[in-house]
Amino acid sequence: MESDAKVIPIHPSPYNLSRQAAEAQTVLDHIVDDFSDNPESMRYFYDLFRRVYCQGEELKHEGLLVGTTCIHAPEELIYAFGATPVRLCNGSYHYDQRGADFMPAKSCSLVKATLGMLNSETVIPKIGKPDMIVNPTTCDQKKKASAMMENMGYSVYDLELPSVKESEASRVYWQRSVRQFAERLRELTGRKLTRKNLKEAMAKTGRAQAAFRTLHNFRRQSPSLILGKDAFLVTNAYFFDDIGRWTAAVEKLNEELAQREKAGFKAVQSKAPRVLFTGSPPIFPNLKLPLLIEESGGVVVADETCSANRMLYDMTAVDEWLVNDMVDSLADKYLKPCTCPIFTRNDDRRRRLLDLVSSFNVDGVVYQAFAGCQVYEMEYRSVAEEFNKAGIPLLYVETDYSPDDKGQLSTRIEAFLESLKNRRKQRA
Amino acid sequence: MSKLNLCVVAMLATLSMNGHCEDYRSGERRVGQGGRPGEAQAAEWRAKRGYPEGKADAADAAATPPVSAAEHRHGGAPAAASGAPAISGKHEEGAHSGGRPGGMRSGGAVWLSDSPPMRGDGSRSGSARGGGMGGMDMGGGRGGPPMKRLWPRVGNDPQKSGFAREDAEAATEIMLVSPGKSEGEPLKMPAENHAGLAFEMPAQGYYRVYLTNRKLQGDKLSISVAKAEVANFGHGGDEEEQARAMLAPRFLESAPIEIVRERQPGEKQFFQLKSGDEQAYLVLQKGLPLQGARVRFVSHQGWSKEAVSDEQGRVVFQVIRDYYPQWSEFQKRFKAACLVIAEAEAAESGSYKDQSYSSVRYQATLSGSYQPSPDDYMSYAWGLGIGLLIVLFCGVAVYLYRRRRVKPFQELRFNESK
Amino acid sequence: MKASNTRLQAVRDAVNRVDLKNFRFWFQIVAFVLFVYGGYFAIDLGSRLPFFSCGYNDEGRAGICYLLPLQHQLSQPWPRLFSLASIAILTGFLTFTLWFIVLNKGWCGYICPLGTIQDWITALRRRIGIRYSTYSESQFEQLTKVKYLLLALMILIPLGVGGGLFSHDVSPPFCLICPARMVLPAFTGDVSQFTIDFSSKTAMVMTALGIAVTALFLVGSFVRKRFFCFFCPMSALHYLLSKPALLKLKKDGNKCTRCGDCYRVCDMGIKEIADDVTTVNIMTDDCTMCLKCVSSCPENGTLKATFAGIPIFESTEEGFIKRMGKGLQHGK
Amino acid sequence: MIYFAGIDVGSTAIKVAVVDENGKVAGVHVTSSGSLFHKNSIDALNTLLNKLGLQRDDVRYLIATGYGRKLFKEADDSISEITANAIGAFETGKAYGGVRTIINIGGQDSKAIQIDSTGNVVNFAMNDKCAAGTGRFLDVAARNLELNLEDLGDCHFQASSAPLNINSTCTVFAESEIIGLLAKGHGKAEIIAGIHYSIAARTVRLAKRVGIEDRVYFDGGPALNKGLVAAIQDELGRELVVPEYPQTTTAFGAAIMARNEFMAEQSLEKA
Repeated sequence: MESDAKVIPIHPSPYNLSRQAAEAQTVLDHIVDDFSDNPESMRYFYDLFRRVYCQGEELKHEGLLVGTTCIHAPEELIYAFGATPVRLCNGSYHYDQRGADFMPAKSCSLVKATLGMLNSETVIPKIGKPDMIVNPTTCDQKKKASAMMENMGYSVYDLELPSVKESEASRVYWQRSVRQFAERLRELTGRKLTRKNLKEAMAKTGRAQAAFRTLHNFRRQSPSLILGKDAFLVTNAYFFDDIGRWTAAVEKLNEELAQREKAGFKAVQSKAPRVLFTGSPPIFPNLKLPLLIEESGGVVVADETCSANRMLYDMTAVDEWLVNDMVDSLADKYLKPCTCPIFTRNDDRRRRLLDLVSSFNVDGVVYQAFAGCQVYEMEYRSVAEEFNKAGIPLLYVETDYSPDDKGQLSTRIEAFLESLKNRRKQRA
Repeated sequence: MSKLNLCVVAMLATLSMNGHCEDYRSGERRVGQGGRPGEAQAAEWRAKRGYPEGKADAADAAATPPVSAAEHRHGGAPAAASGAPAISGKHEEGAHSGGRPGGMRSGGAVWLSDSPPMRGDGSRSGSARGGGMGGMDMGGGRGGPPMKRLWPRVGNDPQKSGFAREDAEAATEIMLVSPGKSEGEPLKMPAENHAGLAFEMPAQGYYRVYLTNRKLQGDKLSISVAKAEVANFGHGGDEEEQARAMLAPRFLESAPIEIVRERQPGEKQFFQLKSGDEQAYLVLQKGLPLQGARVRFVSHQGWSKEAVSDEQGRVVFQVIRDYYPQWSEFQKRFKAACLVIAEAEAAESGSYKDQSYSSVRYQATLSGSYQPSPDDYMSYAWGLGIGLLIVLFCGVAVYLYRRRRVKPFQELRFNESK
Repeated sequence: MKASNTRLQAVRDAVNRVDLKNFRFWFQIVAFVLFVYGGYFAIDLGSRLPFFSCGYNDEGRAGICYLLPLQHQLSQPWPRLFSLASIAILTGFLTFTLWFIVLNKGWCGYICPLGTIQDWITALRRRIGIRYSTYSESQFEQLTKVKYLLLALMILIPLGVGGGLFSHDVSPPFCLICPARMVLPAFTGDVSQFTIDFSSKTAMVMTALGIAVTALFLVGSFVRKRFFCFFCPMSALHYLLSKPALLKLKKDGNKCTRCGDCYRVCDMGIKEIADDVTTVNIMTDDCTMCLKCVSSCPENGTLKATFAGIPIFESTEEGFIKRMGKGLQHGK
Repeated sequence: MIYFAGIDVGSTAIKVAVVDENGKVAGVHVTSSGSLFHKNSIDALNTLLNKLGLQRDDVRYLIATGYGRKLFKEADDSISEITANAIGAFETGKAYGGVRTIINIGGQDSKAIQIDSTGNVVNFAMNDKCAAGTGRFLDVAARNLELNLEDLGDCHFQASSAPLNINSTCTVFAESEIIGLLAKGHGKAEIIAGIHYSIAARTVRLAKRVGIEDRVYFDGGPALNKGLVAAIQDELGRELVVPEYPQTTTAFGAAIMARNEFMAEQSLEKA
């Protein structure tokens, strides 16, 4: 009798057959196949995501690996110390569920997915174990994640970020934080911060930013030359791709867009409503909302999220190219222009949104808030008021990584886009 | 009073403020007449410091015993009018005269001063501008051209010269030469001594007054020319006019003899001679250099130095330092009068007023002023010393402050207030 | 018509791409030579200049800073001051204003020889590799008033002198403590200002004070950018007159991301330039119109310098990237 | 005569509306969705056409809307039910002096829509994922109380005391709460009133999110329930415009849309 019962050993299935790979595969197929006229130079990014997310290819990097959980961690400093930064923020529903095992169900998908990823055996993108994780003390959930990550056996550095960005005191505080971070990196890497190192690092990021800005500016064109889903894919690749390769690929894309511009190419119909995307960041494979917008006939022409614009747009200005001044300049760049809702007052976000609306000829704004991301949820009201006053339509979508609200969302988004079209018709 | 007017001129003219601006401040400062130290004291100083003593005219020096300030003020011994000048020094108003108490053997030369003796010469600072004399009265009420007043005085010592009186025997001729003019126009001798010679200065530039006396003494014709040069420059106004005035010749071709102060290199409108400076003078006769004239430079204190003009008629003096007040009374703008006297004899014969003469005695005077040299009261050593000290102190302070700031944490403490 | 427009645009683009640092460096040198040595070339631009072309630089100056004659005019005896003479003060002031209106505070950032010297001292410090100091916000707020205090004293003391309340040795009060009086003549070999005047107690105190301020100036401008400009009464006077000026610094607050890049490079440490998004004429009393903020603003057209309403230098993304890229490559 | 049709493929019912070229309603038809959306939709359309004596060809343009709009491939175009609802309510509301706010309670969702004076959607809000406060909730409650859905309205007014508080917002939990209340011996009418107020409160909150402007139009199947209408009116403190056929407003809107689009295309072709 008993002999019938047997222990069935685990047969680890290859990654590319996992649910997770399937999730990425579905989204990628959607991005690539369901849209025509994808730019030729986007193939680099499609391939990159296929390799990393679907095949689970390992990512190579130079020097030590420093994971970051937020855009507030100055990557230039990490590069200057010869280490490689990789942003750990994750968009996978699979990891979201893994994270829910040990985190409150109400917490935001992004944090759940990130920690779920860090807690799983198969970390995708396959970066290996970071030598250190920089965790800027931004929102409450990220703050609390710090100790959790430590418990998972990671070496975590809390980069202290002030909650107020207007005051001079917080600026000074943050500059000190950044200097201390550099000091910590020095201890970690055993290298020295020199003018030359830092300049080289800043040049790297500066080139990447310039490339991003060019791409960003191409999106001002109406009708659009490129779809938002591709743009999001590009900026998402910045999380983990080698910065040099990434920049070269974006520069190539820009060249193609320039040609498209010359040829009078249209990526969408002229009447496609132009949408500004803001709020919680779309991170691959959770490009649910941007994709819904674009398959419903809209086009995301600009965004104000920390997975794209906020990460790469603001550039550093330095007056005196001395180490001290450069580090302080970096600190300023990471604090002052940031429009993250974790800051107590955030007029800058409203102003930037309004500026994007006018400069990108935007018809309407889609505001994504991850359920559980209180700061975005709370800030919605003030943003909505401002937009109401300015007469700009705004769609607020509270969602998470799960695909089950797709049906309802598509109705709302379609209705929203229809109303945008109608407005345009009437104005014409 | 005249100083105030000067200011107004400056104000009205409203333009390029130049140089070191004494001109703006000039005039308000007045020093008590007793401010001048006694000569005995001065002599002592002189001896102590080994200052080069002006080689005084022997006769004059011998006749100049040291006097106290008090004596000087009240000294009223009449100066003998036995000298050649037609205008003789008469000390009728003894109390007011600046005349020397001792007898004055050679009655002294006639010269033009910008202050009457009663005020005490040179006790007013900043009276003169440029190489000439300053002090202008407002002409005809506000807004009119500035006015200048000069007093003919007699004596070889600027401080101790009394009013010159008209001499009935002599032929006196007063000429006023306006800037840029080559000829003068007659000026009237004042009826009252106190009134002085007054004239208006509508143009910018150097006004010159020539007071010429001709007198026959036996077969010797005595010609003396007292000259004063008044610089009239406003602040602003026509700059071209100023430049022209600066370059215009400053001698009179018809003058039988005259002394011209040679301009210092780089001299500007508001030039002020300082003690210690070297100053050249030219002795000219009818506009031509006169060689061999005996030229005496008399300082404010009466010290003098004599030299003989070279073939260019040129003679150079170093302005003596003779101002030694108490530190507390020191005035850096103390304006001391000085006097240059040139004398020459010529065996010229001719006739004057139907009387023939066989020789001519020429005498020319030029009055001027000088101020203490900045070297007397300015110290580079102290300036640089203090400057360096502060630089050093502040530099170290900043360094230490920065060092301290580098320390990681500064404790916050509260006051134990009840 | 259209062709000329595109040509104009091309010129504008070229200007906006200009390496302001270099341009300013040479511009300042030319201005310095002109105003410190111009006198040797018989250049005379009058005595109503709105910057420190020091009158004490007897030989070389090509014109005189207005503060000197102003203080002199104010120190005349009261009976004169309150009579016809005041017309002269007014006409002088008018001349000064006319000068000022042309370049606004651009005189400070581009012409003023004392400002240029401070920039040179700063360059020296930078070369040595010593970091600069800044004021904290509270210090800034306290110290920024000093220039108005100096301006008031600069007017009141000469008036007091004219009224016989103070000795003439304190006149002109500001010139006596102005570092330009010592520093600028020294450039023509005239170091006569580096002395203590022992002729009277007041003169002694004032000259010692002047030396002290000059010493502070040298140390201060070594550790802080444009140290003296922060206290400059001329700057205060400028600000009071700046409304009708032709050269203006303008900001489009809607485009501003408040990234603080402009604040970062500001020599004077003016926070408003970054944080104020409502004011259009963004020039503050401390501003020297060096336009570094414009050159380091990455947003198209957010900051711009306009002359009589015509934009002459605008912030552009392209220009920003070019300029910063140059800084990054330098000395690599 | 040419006709235009709109078909609203909802989760519980399929609504068809046909209008003539002047935009006047020719006829409406409502049928249950069942499980065969596609077949039932076609049946519903044919039924109505038969009733009106029309041929399929008489309908020149047909627009589908609603949850199942993508499934109805026969349609010439599809629009979201929000837009369709807004148009329908706007057209219907003209008779009542114009409406600006629309409350729609459907089978599985509830919406609040704000339109401007020309009928454009200015703002809208939908309930989140769960079915609380929707028609489905009423369904469940009626079943628990062993009543017909149609009788709920009348029952509402038979309550002898204040409506009971139904605290649970979730349909499933509310079900057990109702059973609990019944067990405690509370009257059915009070429970029903409680349910109506619970739905009303949620719906009004939704409407407040989009901003309420006069007048408020209420449609969707539950609008047939007079008790619910009264409860919403009470919560809202405003009058409600309830159309004669509240279920077909969206289908009517789609039909109007079909007519407008057809006309626009025609005029384009002419030009």
